[in-house]
This record gives sequence, C-alpha cells and structure tokens, in this order.
Amino acid sequence: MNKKAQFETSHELIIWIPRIIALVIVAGIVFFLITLPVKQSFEIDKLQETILRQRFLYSENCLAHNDGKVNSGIIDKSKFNQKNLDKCFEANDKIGVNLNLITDKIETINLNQKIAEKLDFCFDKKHFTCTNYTYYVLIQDEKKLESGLLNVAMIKIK
Amino acid sequence: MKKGESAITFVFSLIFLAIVITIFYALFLLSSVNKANFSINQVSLSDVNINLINYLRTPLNTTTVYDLMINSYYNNDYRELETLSENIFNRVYDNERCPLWNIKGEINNEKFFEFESKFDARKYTLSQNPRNFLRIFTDDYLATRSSSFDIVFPDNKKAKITLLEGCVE
Amino acid sequence: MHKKGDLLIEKQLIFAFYLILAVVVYFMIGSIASERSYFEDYFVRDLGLTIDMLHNSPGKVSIEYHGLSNFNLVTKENFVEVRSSKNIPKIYAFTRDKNYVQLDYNFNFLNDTLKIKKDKAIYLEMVKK
Amino acid sequence: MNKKAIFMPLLSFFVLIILTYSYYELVVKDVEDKSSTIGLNQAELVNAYNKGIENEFNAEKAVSHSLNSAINEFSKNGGVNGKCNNLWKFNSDCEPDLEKNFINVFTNELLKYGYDAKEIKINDNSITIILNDFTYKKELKNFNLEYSLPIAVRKELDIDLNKLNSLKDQVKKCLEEGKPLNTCTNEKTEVQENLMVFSIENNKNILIYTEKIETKKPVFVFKINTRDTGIKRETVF
Repeated sequence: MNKKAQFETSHELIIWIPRIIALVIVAGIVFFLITLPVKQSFEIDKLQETILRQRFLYSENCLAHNDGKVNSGIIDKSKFNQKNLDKCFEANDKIGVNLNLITDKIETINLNQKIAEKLDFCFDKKHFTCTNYTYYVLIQDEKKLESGLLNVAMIKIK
Repeated sequence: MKKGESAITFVFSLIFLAIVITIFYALFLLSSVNKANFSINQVSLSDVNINLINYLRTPLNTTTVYDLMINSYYNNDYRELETLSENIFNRVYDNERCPLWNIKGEINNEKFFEFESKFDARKYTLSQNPRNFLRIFTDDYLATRSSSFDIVFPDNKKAKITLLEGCVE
Repeated sequence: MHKKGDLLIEKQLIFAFYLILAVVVYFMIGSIASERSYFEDYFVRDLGLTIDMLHNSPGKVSIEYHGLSNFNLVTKENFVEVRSSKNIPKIYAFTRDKNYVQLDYNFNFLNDTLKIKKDKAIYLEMVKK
Repeated sequence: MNKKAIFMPLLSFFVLIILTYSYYELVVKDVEDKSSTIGLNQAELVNAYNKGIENEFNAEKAVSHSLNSAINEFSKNGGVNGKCNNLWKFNSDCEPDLEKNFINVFTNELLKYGYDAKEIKINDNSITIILNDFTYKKELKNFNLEYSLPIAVRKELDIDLNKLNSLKDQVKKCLEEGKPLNTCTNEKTEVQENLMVFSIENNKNILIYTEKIETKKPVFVFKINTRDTGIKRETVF
C-alpha cells in the first residue's frame, strides 16, 4: 500500500509541475501586456521635440524672416547665429540641438553642445529620444532670396 | 484513456492561451502606439506644410514656382514644372531616409499634375492607416505624412496642392 | 469514497485560487488605470507643451483651460509645476525664449479657468468661476 | 488518480477574462481619460498656424491677380468710371480721380476672391492693402482656442499712377489757362472732331488670365471734349 501512495504522490507532482510553469509564464505575459498602454501614453518626448523644432521656422525671434509680417519657413540669414538661437531657444539640461543650414555650403550651430554631442548615441532608445527632420527652406540674405535645406536633429535624455 | 485526456486538455489549453495572448498583444500594442503617434503625426504635419509653402514660394527669376504652376496649367505643359519639382524634392528627401515623395495638384477634384519619386513600394510597408496591423511585424516601415494647401488660382479658381512624404521610422 | 473526496477538495482549492487571483488582478488593473489618469500628470504636460507651442505662434493666441479641479499652478523661469493636495507635484520644463518676458505666476485653482494669451509676450491669468 | 483536468482550461478562460477586462479598462475606457488627449490641443494650435499661413499666401496671390485685372480694366476705362466712355470731365461724375477710381476697381476685383479690404493706401506707386485679420476659433472639451493673424500685403504697382496724375495736372492747368491741349503734354494725342484723345502705353507687362494667358502692356486711353471739359475757362483752337 505504501509503494502505491508514493507512486500516487510522484504522479501528482508530474501533473502539477507543467501547470505551475504555465501559470507563471502566462502571468508574466499578461502583466507585460497590461503595462503596454501605460508606458506609451506618458511618452511625450517625441511630441515635445516635434513642437520645439518647429520654433526655429515659425518664430520671428528664432529664424523666421519678418518684412512687416512673419514669414514662417523663410529664414532670415542674419538670424542664423549662435547668440540669437541661444536666446530664442534656451534648451534645458536634457535637450541638445544640432542645426545644419545647407546651401552651396553647410553652416552648423549646436544648442546645448554637451547634449548635442550625444546625437551619435541615438540608437540607445532606452536612454535617449531623438528626432531628425530636413526642412526645405528659403533663405533671405539681404536682397537675395535663395532656397536651401535646414536639418534639425534633436536629442533628449529620458 | 483518462491520462491521455488530461494531456490533451493541457495542450489544447496552451494553444488557446497562445492565440488569446497574441491577439491581445496586437490590440494593446496598436492601441498604445496609435494614440501617441496620432498627435505626433498631427503636429508633424506642420513640417510638411513648411516644405510645401516654400516649394510654392521658391523664386524663379522674377516669378515663383506658384506662377510657373499657373502658366503650366493654362498652357497645359508641365515639363518645366516637373523638372523643377524633381530637383527640389529629390534634394530635400534623400533616398535613404525618405524614399517617397509625391506632389499633386487638383482643381475641382480633377488632377492636373502629379509628380513623385522613383520609389520601390515592395521594399517597404506603407502605413497609410495608423491602425495598419502589419506595423507590429516590421521594424522598418514607411511613415507617410501629407499636407495640402487650397491655393488661389486666377479667375477665382481654387487649386488643392498636396505634398506627401514617406520616411523610414 | 476517499478518492472522490480528494478530487472535490482539489477542485475547490483551484476555484479558490482563481477567485483570489481575480480579486488581486482586478484591483491591480484598477490602480493602473486610475494612477495613470491623475490630473496633474496630464495637465502639467498639456500646459507645458502648449506653452512651448505658443512660442511658435506667428499670430495672436488666446487659450482657455476650463473645468480645472483644485490644484496649485506655479510657472517660473522655464518650468511649470502643478501640485494638488494629495499627490506629489508634477513638473514640465519648457524651452524658454528669452526675448519674452519671463513667466512668473502662482495660482490656486478651485474649479476656475486658466486663460493664456500670446501677443508680444505670453501672459497667464486665472479667471474666478 | 486520473482526474477531469480543470486547472488549465480554467487558466485559459481566466486569462481571456482578464485581458478583455483590462483592454476595456486601459484602452476603450481610456478614450475619455485625459492622458490620452495630450497632443490634441497642440495639434489644434499648429493647425491654426497653418491655416493662417495658407490664408496669408492666398491673400497675397489674390491681390496680385486682382491688381492685374484692375490695371487692365482701369486702363481700358481711361481711369474713370466705365459709364463715362473714357471721357474725362472735371468736376463731374467723370472726374479723373485716378487713385480713388483705381482703388474702386481693385476692391471689386479683390471681392471676387472673397477678400474684403479694411484699408487700401497708394503712395509712391506702391499699394498697401490691409485685410481683415485671419481668425480661427476652436472649442474642444476643456480647451478653447482663438487665433488671429493680421493680413497686410504690399505690392509695387505695374502702372505708373504718378505719371498719369502729373499728366492730369498738366491737362487741368492747361485748360484753366486756356492753352491748346496738344501744346501742354508730350504724350501722343489725336484729334477727333472736338475730342482730344490721349493714349499712354503702360511701361510694364501684366498677365491677364482668361481662357489662356495674355501678357500685355495695357494702353491707357482717355478723351477730353474740348467744348465740355468741366473747367470754367474754355479754349478755342
């Protein structure tokens, strides 16, 4: 009789082990699924960067040319300098910007240099949020209006 | 027979669980990605707007691309406009990151010109609809954004000019 | 008889286990859902993004946030802070344009309306209900 | 020993219930939840900016087209009301008040594009048009937005109003002093019975869009009935 009881106990174990394993795995997956919407809806860094990069083109304090009215998208060449951009875009210690104004030559300005230098680490999506966009712009240089590109690369430490 | 029945139940339960979890994984992922992307998409349409308005304002000797567009429409000859549009947009959208651009003009919903990049659709998943189910299976999908302007044409006509861009996200 | 008895107990144990699990999961989901919709978390972000967006405006803007529950709003230098009695304060750092007059406000909202105007500068104003 | 296995089926059923409930709670019901609306207010704001830019661009183009049409019409009428049949008669309905008449013709052309000018000023051969502000209003759940953008357009005139005005002054002076008209200006003139016909070619091209594009330098033609000039002193020649 004792052998039979031992046999039954080990048989019970054989049945319950896979069940417990299945339960643990399923519980883990369910918990992961539930937290997905939560993580995403607090992720506003990309939205913030999209809004911030547009300031360079929409705001007359930044680059927008003003001839009595604000011409969003037309860059006043005299405004593309470090001093003016640092003033109109006071980046906090988490955000860095790299601006490239491309005509027949390339002019580069970095805002918050310390952070802008980390743009090479944008592959690390866990710690950095990066955005990059190239605008087709018109550049007003005294009397002359020429076309060019403005690339805005932005990085934010999460 | 009973022992067999217990194993079958176990396997069938696992199969059922796998199906349920996969479906809800897709649902949860799509819902969370769509919401955040929807507002980013809306705000980033403004970037396309800047490219479109500057395309129309691009200077051409004493006139602009807008004037060339009108002349092309009245003369029904779009060759110069096409060449110019390609020069501009192939420069703005580098083939690597943004392989797709398309610009078209419509008057009273009738297209009067359309130009686009030399784009191989088979290489990318086009996610026109943010709820595109395929998005969860491919890392590399093409996020398309488009923006339109209803602009004044002579004789008080209105032309809808639409610029669409497709960039790898 | 004895074997039938064991089976019954096991079934009851399994049912009890699932019942307890159900209650635990129910409250867990409820807390996730409610924790996420804390007003401060939403409002500080939305207001901060709006202030960033106002800096882009070529024209004049007038905005109203109404139906705001009880909280304290502070704006200073380059951040917005929203604090309600029961929770820790939430902060959003916006990107300042130093051409504009610095924002320096401290409001206590009791279901009032927040008015924001942008013309040559950005102004905030609390409108009592 | 062999039992009816209920643990796993129950687990599957239990997981289905949980996931359905959490999907409802965290996603479906989340739609009313505020955190999911972050970004929508800002999207509305940027939409307002872009509508403003579009309106500003269109206003500028509408002004250009209206100016071309107005110059064409104004020149065809000889700078006076269309009913005057190009006949200048001072101190009458056909008084050659060139600026006022040009603004009237231009305003009518601009209205065809749906733009109502608040103020129009011409000086130094350029025209400044101040239109009604572009406004954009939107009311969302707890977020109201009002956006306004002043619209003003300034353009060089492709017709030399200064020159025409000085010609008018010469003609008027001539008539007041009783001198023969054709001795007072060096513009091309032609006599038709008692009418003196002046025709001045515009120095700039304008584009006229009808079925096709017409590039032309409109000729400004006006006549003076030397027996009914509207000036008291009359000349005999």
